[in-house]
Amino acid sequence: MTIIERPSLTPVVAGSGVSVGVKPSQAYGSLRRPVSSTGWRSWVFTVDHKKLGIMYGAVAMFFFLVGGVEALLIRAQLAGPNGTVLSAGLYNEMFTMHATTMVFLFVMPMAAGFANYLVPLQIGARDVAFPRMNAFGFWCFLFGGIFLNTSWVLGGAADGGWFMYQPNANALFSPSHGIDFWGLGLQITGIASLTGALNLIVTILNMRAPGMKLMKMPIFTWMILVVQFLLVFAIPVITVALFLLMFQRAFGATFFDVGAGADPLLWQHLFWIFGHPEVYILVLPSFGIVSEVLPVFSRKPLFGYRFVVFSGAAIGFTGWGVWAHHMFASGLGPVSVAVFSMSTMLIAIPTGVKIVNWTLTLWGGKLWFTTAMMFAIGLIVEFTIGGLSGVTHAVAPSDTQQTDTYYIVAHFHYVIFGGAVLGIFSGFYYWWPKIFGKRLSEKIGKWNFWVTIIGMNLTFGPMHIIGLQGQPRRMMNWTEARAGEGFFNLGFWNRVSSSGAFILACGVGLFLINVIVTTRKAEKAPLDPWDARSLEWMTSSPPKEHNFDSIPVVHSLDEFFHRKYEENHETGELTKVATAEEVLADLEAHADAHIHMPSPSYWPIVLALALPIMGYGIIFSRILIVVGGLLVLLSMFAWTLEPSVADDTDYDPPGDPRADDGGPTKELATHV
Amino acid sequence: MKRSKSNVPSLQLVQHSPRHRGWLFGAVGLAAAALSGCAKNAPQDTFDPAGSNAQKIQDLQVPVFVIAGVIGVIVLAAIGFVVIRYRDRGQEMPEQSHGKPSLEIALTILPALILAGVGTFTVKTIFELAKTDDTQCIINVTGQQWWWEYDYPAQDGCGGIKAPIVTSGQLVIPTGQNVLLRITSRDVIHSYWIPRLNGKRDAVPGRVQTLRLEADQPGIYAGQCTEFCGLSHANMKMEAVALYASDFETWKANQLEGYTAPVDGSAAKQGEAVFTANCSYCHQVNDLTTTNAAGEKVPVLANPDQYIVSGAAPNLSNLMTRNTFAGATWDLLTPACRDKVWKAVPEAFGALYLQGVTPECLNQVDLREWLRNAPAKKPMYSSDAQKANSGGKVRGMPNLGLKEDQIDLIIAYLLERN
Amino acid sequence: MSATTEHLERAGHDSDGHDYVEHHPDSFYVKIALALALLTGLEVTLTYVDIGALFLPLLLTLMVIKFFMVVLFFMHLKFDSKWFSFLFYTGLGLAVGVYLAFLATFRFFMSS
Amino acid sequence: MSDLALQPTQASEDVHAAGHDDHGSHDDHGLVHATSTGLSNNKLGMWLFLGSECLLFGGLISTYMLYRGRHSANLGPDQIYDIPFTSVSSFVLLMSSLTMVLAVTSAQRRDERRMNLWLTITALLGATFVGGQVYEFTSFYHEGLGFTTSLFGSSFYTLTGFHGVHVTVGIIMLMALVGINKRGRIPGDRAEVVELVGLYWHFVDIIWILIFTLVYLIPS
Ligand code: HEA
Ligand code: HEA
Ligand code: HEC
Ligand code: CUA
Ligand SMILES: [Cu+2]
Repeated sequence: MTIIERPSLTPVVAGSGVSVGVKPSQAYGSLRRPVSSTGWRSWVFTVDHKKLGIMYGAVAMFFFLVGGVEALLIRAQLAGPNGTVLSAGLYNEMFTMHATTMVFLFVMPMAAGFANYLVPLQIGARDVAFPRMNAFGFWCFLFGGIFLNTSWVLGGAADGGWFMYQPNANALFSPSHGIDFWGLGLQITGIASLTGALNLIVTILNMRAPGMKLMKMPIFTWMILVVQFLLVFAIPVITVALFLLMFQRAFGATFFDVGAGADPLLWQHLFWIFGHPEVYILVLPSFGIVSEVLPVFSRKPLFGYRFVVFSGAAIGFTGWGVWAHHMFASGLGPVSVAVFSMSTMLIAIPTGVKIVNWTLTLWGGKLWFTTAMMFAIGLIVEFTIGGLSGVTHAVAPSDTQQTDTYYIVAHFHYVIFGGAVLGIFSGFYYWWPKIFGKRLSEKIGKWNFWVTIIGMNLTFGPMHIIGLQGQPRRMMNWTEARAGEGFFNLGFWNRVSSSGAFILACGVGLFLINVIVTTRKAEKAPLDPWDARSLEWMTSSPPKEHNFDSIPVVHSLDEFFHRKYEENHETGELTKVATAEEVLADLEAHADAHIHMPSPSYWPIVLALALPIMGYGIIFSRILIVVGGLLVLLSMFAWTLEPSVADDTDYDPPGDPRADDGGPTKELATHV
Repeated sequence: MKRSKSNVPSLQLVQHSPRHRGWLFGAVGLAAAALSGCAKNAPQDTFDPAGSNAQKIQDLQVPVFVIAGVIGVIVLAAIGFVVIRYRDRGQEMPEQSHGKPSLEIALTILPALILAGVGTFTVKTIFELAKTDDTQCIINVTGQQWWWEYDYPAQDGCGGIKAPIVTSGQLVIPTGQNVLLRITSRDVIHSYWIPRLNGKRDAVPGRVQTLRLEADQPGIYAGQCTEFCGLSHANMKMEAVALYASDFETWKANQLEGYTAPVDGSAAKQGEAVFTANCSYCHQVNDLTTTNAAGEKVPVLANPDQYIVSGAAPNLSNLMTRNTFAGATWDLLTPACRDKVWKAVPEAFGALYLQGVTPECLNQVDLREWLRNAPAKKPMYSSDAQKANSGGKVRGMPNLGLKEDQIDLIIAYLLERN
Repeated sequence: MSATTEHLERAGHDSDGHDYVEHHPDSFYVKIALALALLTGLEVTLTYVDIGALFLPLLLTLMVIKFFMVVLFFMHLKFDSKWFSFLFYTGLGLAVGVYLAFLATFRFFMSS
Repeated sequence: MSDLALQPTQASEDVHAAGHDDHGSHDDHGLVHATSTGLSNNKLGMWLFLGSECLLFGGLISTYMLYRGRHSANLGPDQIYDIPFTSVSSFVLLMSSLTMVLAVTSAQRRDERRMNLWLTITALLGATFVGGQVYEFTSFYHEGLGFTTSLFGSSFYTLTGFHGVHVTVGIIMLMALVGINKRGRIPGDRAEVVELVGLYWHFVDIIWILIFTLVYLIPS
């Protein structure tokens, strides 16, 4: 039997620093700790990585729709010549916020959601290393996202394009508060990314199940690890840039003021030093997802696991040396251009390794075309198209023809939508039964897949033509005068693209319908619906609060699979030796007696709430800065003094301090 | 293993997948293959070089696109093959093989080799395009929200220029000469791009950057500002006009011709007064004079610095020698007249262009709209509320509240600026 | 990579709580501090005497030495787990590499 | 800010036989961190954070480097810096690293009194440094170099200001440690908490080592 213990009234000596007999609840006066495990409180104050993961996912999905509606408005404007759906100013706000929303409020947090939910399960841990910090990260993301979007009603959203080139983003050239909101909002979501990344790295390095060497880690966890390293090192760079931006706009500094002698290229470098690693931050989690999905549905291990891990790390590393390929036309001089051109080509090599390995994973397999599998194969195909156009940009002279045209827009939507987003959908279908205990309908799923694939190719495919025919991006309209005639007529392809976008919206809509239908009626999914291979399937669906009754000891990559199947080493023949249920029953039979789970807390959400308050303060009123600042101090103080596990007196009625065995519990907490 | 067959979803749709996506790549490939010539393509076609610089890019990018296309087709074919060949037909569980390092390494080295080849030619082209030592003509190009100014400094190049020429919207160059643009900006970053003549170069305030153009044949080459520069980024176009050397001489001479005052009593003469009163504090018309309170003739000098954030407005001395206005976004020519110029054969082009805008050919509709209320036609920051943020200065041309009869007079006046 | 991770993994175990708890007497730290003080003094002195072209390299060398003395001894990185070194030096190395390249694109090292 | 017993329990011998992470405290009170690396979460997180901070300060230092020459004729680095003064305050900060180490070793020896003493001294030295900086800023300001005066001014104040804020945060942490420790409330392993604050403090110090040389001593 497993007991989730409540902590004892008299904390056991847990390190000499903890004094005996201090009741943690005293630390913050009469405020009682939120401990309920049901109702809204159980979500708002939760520190459970699974709940946070779900909340990340739900909020990110919401922002996907917001960004999608913005995209639809853009496409509606461009459907015909001299579009009048949006005014010039609104159009500029639209594509700026579309990109910002999609990148920072959809793909990144969605990946954070997957990582949050799955990484502890995949490595056989009970939560992340710093659960409250995890909650704090989520609230920063949510409040940052809301803060950013309130700019729409508080004088206009940011209108400088998502890379916010200076000096066009100066207060002189963009007088509304939009860009202030943008800078501060990204600063807040940046905190979410940074704390999330620190947390996950420590979790992955430190909390693996016994036996799980790094090279036995599931590949998704590996890719997440690489991404978190990219975040840890890239976020500070954008932080610097955003601070300079804020000092310039709010406090009169002159970092990008050419009149004062500034060099506008400073911003571009800082932005892209962050920005290029950022694009791999967007896509690597999805690479991880399909690297899980493809083997499962090919019924073969991932081909060349080591190479895939290595190439992921290599992509991450090389990604730091290529940023100036976004600046080939900016006048870097031929030497810099040549260097960055070459380094950019280099990155195609490790990425190619991934494509090759996925293809070879399928090769010789026994392919089961579930929706998850189809999205994963879709990713290979679509991403390759986008990657290859990326290589044509890497050739600097030809990029000077392509840069800032729709050909670039085609490139990055193929790698982002065809890479990151298709991967995310694959992950939805694959892990839905794990997370919600129900399988998404495969029937609607197939429709979802095909409509999405057709829609995306119709939307973004023509952009290759539009771009190579010379239509620049970020144009609030196009004119017949420069549209050409015949097969390459820009008008025709713009219409195709716009129609495609609405088909794509139907594709996304089908997913939403699928979710609703499934939630309403689908029956419970079997324990192991896909005959999966990794640890997260070795527990109930959805998993219990503490994930595993007993932490499995890992002997091999694909641990779960090897517990179900035995391989004859001579013939290579597989025999099934256990069902998933049997494996699980075995684990449950050895359930750990004492499991401590961290308790919910007020402080993460309070601390996160203080940040947008300070943000509004910087924009509108200095008093709010003070209010926010005090709130920060208060909640940090309370946080520091709050033990990670609630005291018994926090419960109502106070529980029995001692667990059933009466002995002292092993208190493993360190709280800083 | 015994999986119940009902677990396996239907496979019918999947088999078509690679074919379906194949068309797309085909389309991209086609775009690449439609190299030059095809006059129907959009005027900013990036695969349609009309001069040596763009040709260098073309020579590089065509093979690159072909290589990329071939690799794409190979990957798609492989996926297609695998998807059909290895779909679950109830075969045995596959061998649990973990990979094959030799194959991996081979498939890593292969792309590396391809890219090494591409890289070599790339670097070579980069340096070739950066060459400036055989320049024959220098033009200063300045971007500003939301139009381009061209300033031909006095020089021996360009067939000899004695006094500076200032114009806007249309860049006029001699064919066959290596023209060096020295590009900068007065406000935010813009980017100069005439696709058929060369790639882009950003106009960065505080920096002067160079870009070379050379056009083999006379004609108009369309271009567009490609760095996002605010409200009217989409309306910041430009055109390069290439003329035979002899025609270019005529053009230069015309630009440098002194001011011809309108005939006394004509509508144009009245227009001159309206212009002097309403326009000339921003727009320069060279050698325009006025009579001051003391009865002396004094030159009218524009002082745009004081009224416009970016500090300049187009020089209107020779407005009617250009075919377009306001960032080359609207035509000064009626559609019929415009067509004639654009579609002229190279030999006939120069003469047609040099005619400029005759009264019959003037596109009154757009020009009038412009004069009536410029910001309504072209989004600009010119309203009072927007001016408040920039110390009362405008960005773009403000609404001057002219009456219709004033507009008539101004148009009569402007028509003589040729 | 695999080699590196294995290495790190082993390194982590080797240093498990034991060999990095290398105790130094307080006098050890005092000596380090003294050395740091001397180096700082030297740095300041250097700015007052003219030693020509050697000045910049010398000053930078002293800076680097001081930097690593604090990192290795005060922060104990020399005696601690290789994991810490890995994490910190990755950040440091990236920062140095990226920002030097960044400055190079501005032709920072060509002027003066 | 770490938590709990989330780590997998010690189950297999071959994995990490020795998971003790007692940072030099000699009695084994059964506080087993069964982490995969055998290292504490907090310390791992702190080093990672410091690695991340390298890119933050790198960006600020580079910005300063780029802009240090952009100022009006008589208000540049060469005119405005007071090297002897800054040398002294740099020295103070450097020495605070020593007192910090001594606080850490005291904590590891469980010498509460000394630990508190050294922590207090460290905080005081830090405060002296920050005070010096405030003085420096005001005198520069009076000489005419404001935050918005020139690019040199903006980037100088931004860089040193960021560093100053880091020191200030460090001082607050030190004071809090002393305060909380007096009331016996440091949660978790106290020696480790002190060590973590120490790491942060030393990091702030090494950044100043860079700033002192790159910004103050090298003429522009
Ligand atoms: C998920 C995000 C993502 C990913 C993964 C990539 C991947 C790549 N990108 Fe992309 N990129 C963006 C997102 C992304 N990009 C965005 C958002 C922008 C625009 C930003 C803006 O301006 O708003 C951009 C812009 C951009 C530019 C600047 C264009 C411009 O503005 O002028 C360049 C230039 O070099 C470039 C190159 C590349 C390259 C070489 C890759 C490579 O990693 C691709 C590698 C993959 C392959 C090559 C395919 C598979 C490989 C094989 C099958 C092996 C064999 C191949 C060969 C031998 C060639 N990208
Ligand atoms: C993660 C990144 C991401 C994603 C997923 C997308 C997705 C899409 N993008 Fe975006 N895009 C960018 C990142 C992204 N984009 C970036 C970085 C830029 C550059 C911006 C800049 O220049 O600054 C850009 C720019 C950009 C442009 C160019 C604008 C310009 O240069 O002027 C266009 C134009 O077509 C476009 C279109 C689309 C479309 C049609 C989608 C579609 O895939 C969207 C599909 C989703 C939906 C359609 C949502 C579904 C909605 C419903 C089902 C509605 C029902 C719901 C309710 C009623 C509540 N994008
Ligand atoms: C406050 C300054 C200002 C005043 C006054 C002004 N203009 Fe303008 N004008 C501009 C600016 C700036 C532009 C460029 C706008 C653009 O293309 O984005 C311009 C563009 C033009 C153009 C197009 C020129 C070209 O080469 O593209 C014409 C024609 C013109 N103005 C005519 C007039 C006339 C006639 C008047 C007076 C009745 C006038 N302007 C008054 C600022 C001014
Ligand atoms: Cu000028 Cu865009
Ligand atoms: Cu990039």
